[in-house]
Amino acid sequence: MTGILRDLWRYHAEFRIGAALIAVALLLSVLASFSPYPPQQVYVVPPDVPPSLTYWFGTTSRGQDVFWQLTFAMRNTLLFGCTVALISRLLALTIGLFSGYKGGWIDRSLMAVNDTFIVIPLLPILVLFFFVMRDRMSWLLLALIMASLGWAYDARLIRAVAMSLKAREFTQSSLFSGMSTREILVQEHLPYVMPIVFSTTLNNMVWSIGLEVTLAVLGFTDINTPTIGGMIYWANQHTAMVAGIWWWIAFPTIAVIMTFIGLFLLAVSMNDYIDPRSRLRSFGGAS
Amino acid sequence: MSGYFAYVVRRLAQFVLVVFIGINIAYVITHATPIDPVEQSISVVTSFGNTAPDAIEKMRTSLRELYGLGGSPVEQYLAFWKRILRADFGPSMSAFPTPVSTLIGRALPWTAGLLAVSTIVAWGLGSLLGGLAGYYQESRGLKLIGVIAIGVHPIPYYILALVLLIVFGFLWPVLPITGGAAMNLPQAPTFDFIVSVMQHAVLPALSLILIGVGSWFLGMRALVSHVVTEDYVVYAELAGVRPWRVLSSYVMRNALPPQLTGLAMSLGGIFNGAVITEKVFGYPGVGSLLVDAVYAGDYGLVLGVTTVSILGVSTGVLVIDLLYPLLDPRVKVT
Amino acid sequence: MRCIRALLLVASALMQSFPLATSGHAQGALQNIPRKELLILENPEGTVKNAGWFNIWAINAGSQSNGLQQVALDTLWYIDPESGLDGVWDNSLASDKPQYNANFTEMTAKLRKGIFWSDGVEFTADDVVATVTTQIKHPGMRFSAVLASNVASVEATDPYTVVFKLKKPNSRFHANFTVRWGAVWILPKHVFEKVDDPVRFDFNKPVSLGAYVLNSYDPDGKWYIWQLRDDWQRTTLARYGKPGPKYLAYIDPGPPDKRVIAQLNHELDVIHDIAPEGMFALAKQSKVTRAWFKGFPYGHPDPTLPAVIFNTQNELFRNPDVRWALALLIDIKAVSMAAYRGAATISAIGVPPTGAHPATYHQPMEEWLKGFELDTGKRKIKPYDPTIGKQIAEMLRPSMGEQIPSDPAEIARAFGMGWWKVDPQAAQELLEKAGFTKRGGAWTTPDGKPFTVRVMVEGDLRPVMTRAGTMIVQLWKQAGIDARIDVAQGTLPTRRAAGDFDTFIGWSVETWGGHPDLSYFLDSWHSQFVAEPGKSQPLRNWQRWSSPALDKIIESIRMVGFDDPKSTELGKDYIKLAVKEMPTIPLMAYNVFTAMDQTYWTGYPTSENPYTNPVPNWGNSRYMLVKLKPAG
Amino acid sequence: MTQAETMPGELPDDAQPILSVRDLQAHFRTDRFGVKRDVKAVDGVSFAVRRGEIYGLAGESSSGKTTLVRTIAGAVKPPLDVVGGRVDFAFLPGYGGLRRAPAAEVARIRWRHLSYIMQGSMNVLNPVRRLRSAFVDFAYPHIGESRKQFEQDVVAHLARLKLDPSVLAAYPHELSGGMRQRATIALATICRPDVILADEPTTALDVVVQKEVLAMISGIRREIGSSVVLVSHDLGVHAQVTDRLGIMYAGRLIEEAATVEIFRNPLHPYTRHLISSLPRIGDDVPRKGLEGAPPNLADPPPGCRFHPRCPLAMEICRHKVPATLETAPGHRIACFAVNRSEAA
Amino acid sequence: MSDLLLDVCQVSKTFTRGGLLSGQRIAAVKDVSLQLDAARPEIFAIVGESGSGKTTLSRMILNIEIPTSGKLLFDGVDLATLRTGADRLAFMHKVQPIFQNPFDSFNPLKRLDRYLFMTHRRFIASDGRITPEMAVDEALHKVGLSLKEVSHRYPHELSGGQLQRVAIARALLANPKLIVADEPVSMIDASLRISIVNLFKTLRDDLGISIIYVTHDLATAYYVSDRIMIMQKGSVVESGDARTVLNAPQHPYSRQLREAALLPDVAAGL
Repeated sequence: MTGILRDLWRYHAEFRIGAALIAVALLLSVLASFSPYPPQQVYVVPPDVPPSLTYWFGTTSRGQDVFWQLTFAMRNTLLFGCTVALISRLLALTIGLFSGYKGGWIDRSLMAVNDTFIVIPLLPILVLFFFVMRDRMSWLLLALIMASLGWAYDARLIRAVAMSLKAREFTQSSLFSGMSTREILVQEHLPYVMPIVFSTTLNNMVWSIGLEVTLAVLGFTDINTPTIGGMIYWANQHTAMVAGIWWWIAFPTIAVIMTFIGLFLLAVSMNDYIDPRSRLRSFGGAS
Repeated sequence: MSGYFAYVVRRLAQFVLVVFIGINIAYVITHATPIDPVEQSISVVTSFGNTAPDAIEKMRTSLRELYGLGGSPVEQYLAFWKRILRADFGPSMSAFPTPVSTLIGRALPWTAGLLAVSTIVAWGLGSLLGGLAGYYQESRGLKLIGVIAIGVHPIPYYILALVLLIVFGFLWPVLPITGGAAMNLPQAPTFDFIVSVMQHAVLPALSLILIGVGSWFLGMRALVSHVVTEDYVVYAELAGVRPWRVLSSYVMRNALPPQLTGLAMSLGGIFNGAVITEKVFGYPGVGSLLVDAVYAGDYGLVLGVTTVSILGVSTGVLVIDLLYPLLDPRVKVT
Repeated sequence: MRCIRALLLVASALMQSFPLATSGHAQGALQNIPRKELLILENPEGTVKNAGWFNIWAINAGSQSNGLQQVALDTLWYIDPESGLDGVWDNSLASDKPQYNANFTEMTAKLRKGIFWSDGVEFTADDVVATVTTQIKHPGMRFSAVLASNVASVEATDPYTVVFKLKKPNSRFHANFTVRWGAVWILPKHVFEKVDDPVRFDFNKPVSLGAYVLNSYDPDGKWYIWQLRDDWQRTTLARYGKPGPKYLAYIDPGPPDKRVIAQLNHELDVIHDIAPEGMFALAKQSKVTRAWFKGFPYGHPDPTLPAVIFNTQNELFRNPDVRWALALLIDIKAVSMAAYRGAATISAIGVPPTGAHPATYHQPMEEWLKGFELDTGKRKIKPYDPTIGKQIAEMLRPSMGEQIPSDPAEIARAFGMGWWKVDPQAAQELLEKAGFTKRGGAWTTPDGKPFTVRVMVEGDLRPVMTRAGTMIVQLWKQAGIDARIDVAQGTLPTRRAAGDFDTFIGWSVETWGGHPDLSYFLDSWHSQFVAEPGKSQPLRNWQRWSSPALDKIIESIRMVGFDDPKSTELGKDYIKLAVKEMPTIPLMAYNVFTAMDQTYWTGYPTSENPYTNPVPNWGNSRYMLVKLKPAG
Repeated sequence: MTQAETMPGELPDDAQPILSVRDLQAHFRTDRFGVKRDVKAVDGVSFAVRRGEIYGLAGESSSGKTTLVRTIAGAVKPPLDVVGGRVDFAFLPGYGGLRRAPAAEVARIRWRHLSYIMQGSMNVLNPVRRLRSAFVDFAYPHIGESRKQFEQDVVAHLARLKLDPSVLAAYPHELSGGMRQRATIALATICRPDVILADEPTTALDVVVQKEVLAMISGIRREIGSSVVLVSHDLGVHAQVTDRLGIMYAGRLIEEAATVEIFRNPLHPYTRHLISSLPRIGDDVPRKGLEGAPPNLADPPPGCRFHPRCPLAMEICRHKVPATLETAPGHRIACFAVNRSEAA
Repeated sequence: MSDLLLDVCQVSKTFTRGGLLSGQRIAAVKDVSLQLDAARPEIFAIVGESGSGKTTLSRMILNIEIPTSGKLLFDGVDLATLRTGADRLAFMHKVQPIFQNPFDSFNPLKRLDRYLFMTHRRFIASDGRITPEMAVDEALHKVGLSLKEVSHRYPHELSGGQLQRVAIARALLANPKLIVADEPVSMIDASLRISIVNLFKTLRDDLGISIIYVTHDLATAYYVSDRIMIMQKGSVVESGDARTVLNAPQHPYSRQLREAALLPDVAAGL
């Protein structure tokens, strides 16, 4: 693994830039643990101070240091995005691979569930959930709900690949080597769907973080846990945009964009490495 | 053809099943909300004047009766389905006695119009640029467009919309920033009204397109970069088929079906509304109707909007599934 | 530099060629309506779901703030939250004050002559009678319950006299026909008598009794335009002269940022309310924007009193010592800063510091407050600090400078007078007295559980209170209480009624503002209305507080007349009781940042000329219209 | 290359060859994460094709025959790179290959003079368009007449190849493998090109169909007079239709002669083995397989690339590359064991 | 009857295309029977063109497809009665497949030896006397390879012939009684093809394994098989002793096939 990373770092400019951007994002998140201010406390610094040497990213109208708020926000938002992505990827993988490999009535019933999840409109469901859960609606719960709503389409993509893999001869070889279904799915088929998993992870994170921001702006999230959406919520509450407190909005936005460009570049370069097509092509040579 | 007919029948059955399950999920969740429509109504009414406490209990009883909240949960559920099957969503509680369908019918054309246009434009633009970027992988200009598309894509939509609004509504005030059309214009198919609607749609549509283009761009680029390695593309290039022809009829045409599936689903999704767009640009539509309805505990309206949107997406998926054999002649209906 | 010039050139070229900009009226302007004859006001309800519904007598079906009740409907009396055009009391459709019999079981209202509906039918006592009887007949109508529980019979003894016979003595029955915000609006008998089911009748297009009629409206609920009646002189408003604006537009201007932009673009004359920062931004960027106060703190103090409202049926908050301890942990200066950036008008007592109240209650009670003693169990303390209003002013002076008044009376009017000193020591003693213990910096309740207090706020819908709640949580946390914010956006009305909260930030005190009578809210605080735990509590006693002493005060008030000075004295008794018992912790007035653009219109109500409340969705806002003059 | 090597296409009875390939070298070059690979897929191949003949190229997988024909066809895209040598067509003199010719020239000769039948008839046709459009896209620009006339030409051409015109309205997947391959051949011959490069045109076809397709190729040569370069790993195919046959091994041409000569008198040990190991119906003689595996072309053995598997290998074979020499008229071989004189 | 290794009893397989109401039914295999004797190992060739049903038949023998009608008995056990995973494992222990495309018989992303060790672990109870390495090496030696050549190698590092040998070695590790080989040499280079075919003979003669050899190539079928069965469109048109059938085909279709086969001798006749 380290060898792969080293190779990527050495020979892939995209990987270098992506890794650097993600490193910044991660660094910000890690710095949250060193914040001199608890994340939820207000009026700990003078409000509305523009970026300066004392307050690098300025301060908010709530008397919070934008930099330190951003560290918490990045940590929580990344954690949120990753949790959603991880859980929904696991669901999509399990259901997609299993459904595609097994076929028959298992496939049909799983896909009926899948189709239902595809057509259920998200926003009303999430908003209603917010009301059902009330103040127990933590970001973790939100992440779980979004994960359980965000796997369906990708599971279909994975299923399609799994169906074609099922027809490959090596699947039969594995079967006749005595492998169990689980072993075949995990050890034989998984590597082939990893590119899909990779590229959909990115989309899924853009989606989940975007939705979190949307919900936050509408006030349907736990506003006490600082997230990127939460920062924008509070900035919005204080009409930061027209009040000229641009730094309250600009830095979180830049952080989000930076993170996603970073993730995108990483995904592209990793995909190049992980994609069986390009891997096999490089093995190939003359035909 | 009879095989296709059977496929249609099977697909329709699946459609009905999916819609049925979807509406039931929505029903259960809607009815699980702790918001009491009667209490919300009373709160609205009484906050505008001095109402004696003893009168409120009376009001509660009569409202409960008026809103049809009596009966056991099973009876309510059955009544709900009876109504739905007659395509009747009942009266809205927060706008009693106006029927839910009237409220939705009023908001839907705005949302659907704006979203349909911006979705199609974003799709077309994203697919075209993505296709070019996938085909001319070395082009610097297209690479730059790619970076921009990827960079704009994750900007929180609210921020992007607000920035557009400040730029075109304040710093350089050339575009209207609120509403679906100018005030005081009757909603009639007059020239003035149509021009005004278009003017008012520019900023919301622009914001939606800017945000939307990125994912179509990425999707199409990925698809095309796979298609260009296919033998038929290589062969056509080798045979000296004109480049634009290769790009359009060979590369793009083959990458199109999955993109069209996405488009169909997005178009089905336009009935979801765009809450933030509606909020920021004051654009009329279903999204804010829905949020208001949730606040008011107006189950009837929430379920109405949700049902329309479930139907929208399922229909989008259904239509594309039924059309897929035409888009991709290889697809066998099995 | 050349680069910038080139950019500008390109930009201007674009501007020329931009087809959408050429029509010139891209923004705001209305067709056929000259801007200088039009006043544009914010409808704070936002988008009206059911725009074509004008039957305000049906529950909740249409808009409440679209101009209908503000300029097109009328009722018997108005009480102004400020000083009024001609005193606080205004006889509108009535020609005189209400007359009660000795035991308050009958009320007679004399009506004005020569008032006409906009369709030319004369307004008579029959309309008033129809208003009452129609609603009593249909329980689904808005004022049905109120009228049904009070009115035994109503009759028009002559076309201009209505006599109400009441089911039980009620010295405040006229309040139902008296507008502060709203009241029982008079419906047109000649329209409603032709309607089969008044609950399902949309009253579109509305027949108007006020000075304006509906010109047009947006079926999508974004705007309503009203037009001055040609026969405006046949309406009650004519007594004060011709209203200035020929047209009124009530619009949905969108989120706060956009309201600011719209006013800076002079497309929104009156902003209903905006976040303090938005107000500051407007004040900074626009020379023509005016608020209630010329400078800081700008906002108009509403006659409502945001407070920390305890659920006194909750075991933890049953004990006044606990409530007092929590009050003594609040630093009102920090709360004022957090909620309003200092632009709050604080109040230590259970009456909002606005309208007539400072003179009636706050100033006279100052001495009593200074002398008020609290027994912490170990010692007696005097918790009141009369200088806190001044301290807030001084705290703001370095950054705000000139804007902060220096005259003590001005300061008291703008920032309030005194409040409770922060006294963690006394709070600790009080909590210990109540059986709480502090272990390792964290408080535990008498039965050994962590002392958890959830503070319910309404989130986005009341941002200022959400901020106040956040600050209070922070202050309590610092004192070792496990305080948590509980955002109940949307669910607050339901939970408030059900008593499903520990504490919340909101108001259970709401007054006439211009009139010292407290029965507006106080009558509903009688223990007869307190619901059992778990049952719905009718407004306004959200704290579900019952006290025999209070019941006695309320019963006494019921037996004295509305304008009787005894009622004020009884009000003071209530205040003293509330200070001792602390059922809610009063914080400040609900300051509304109404921003008024003077580009097209001048003569708005302000603190210098407080003839009415500027908040544009109040029924009283119609008095503003006769004072408005075209600018320049 | 030694100077003693005979250049192809200088046979006395032959006019100017339509296609001559000289010392062509085409490598796959990849650089992935710093791992450089240089696969010498075609390593110094020379041969010539006369007008109207069917020239066969035989060899196993990875012997470079497909790369060779792709290079001739000008389908050179990274990672494939032409390292040296030239390809000359009679109708495109002076450039030494499509790669070096100006785009306009290439566009002129493609399909008009040179057409190519790519390997894998399953995938060479656009799956979402009807065959008619393939004819229009590929050939119409070269023919320059009215669409109606063109349509008639196509129908006539199909008729000549015994294909029903209804295939024009079909999608590729609607045709059987044999039909699809015939349609592809029709597509490649519609402009009556001088040279047709056909890469494994019968692979994956059933034996009966295969025979028909081969007959069709012979027929085209007869009727149109095109030269055909036919690549196949199946010696049976070559036996059936080719006039001359070149045998490739590990990127090199090791033997070339008239097809009949190769089958009657194979000289190179590899060719000899190939011919002798073919099972025949009615022949029960046990056959022996060849030991070892084809070399890895990224790191080929020095000297003669066949030497690790060669029963006749000598010391010289291990370090010296044998030249391709004409041992008998029209019979060229690269082997020290055969060309004893060279080894000496 | 119990001494039959394999008893294919009038099996048919129909695939349905289309749907509920009017599916198009395609009969891939029609009423085919064949028997292999347990006592006398043999190579049994099934010959036919694409679409003849030979692959479907072989898949049914491997229990990958379930016949629409008819019965398959292996060692007296009806394949339809295999329900549990253990049953299936026991079946695979006796019947093993070889596939057409050696480059796809093993996951291109995985090392080859894992399949060998996996097969050994799953089918052969380790008796401790020989290590898995020894067992795998032994199996590889039977096909002319050694563990040294295979261990830690990826499929792309070996030639098609070598891969097919590894595939055979893998099958041998289960100690099967029957190997079903579907077009095992059609994608193998001519120079290597004959040695694979020769290997089948060795397996039959030395290890007593029966082999079902599915092919379209009459020449190798003639060369290697004992009995032959020619299929066309799902039905058997001719079967019997390989030499008899191929030297003098009776059925017109068999004759057509025989004539279409491209034999190098034809060239000599040009």
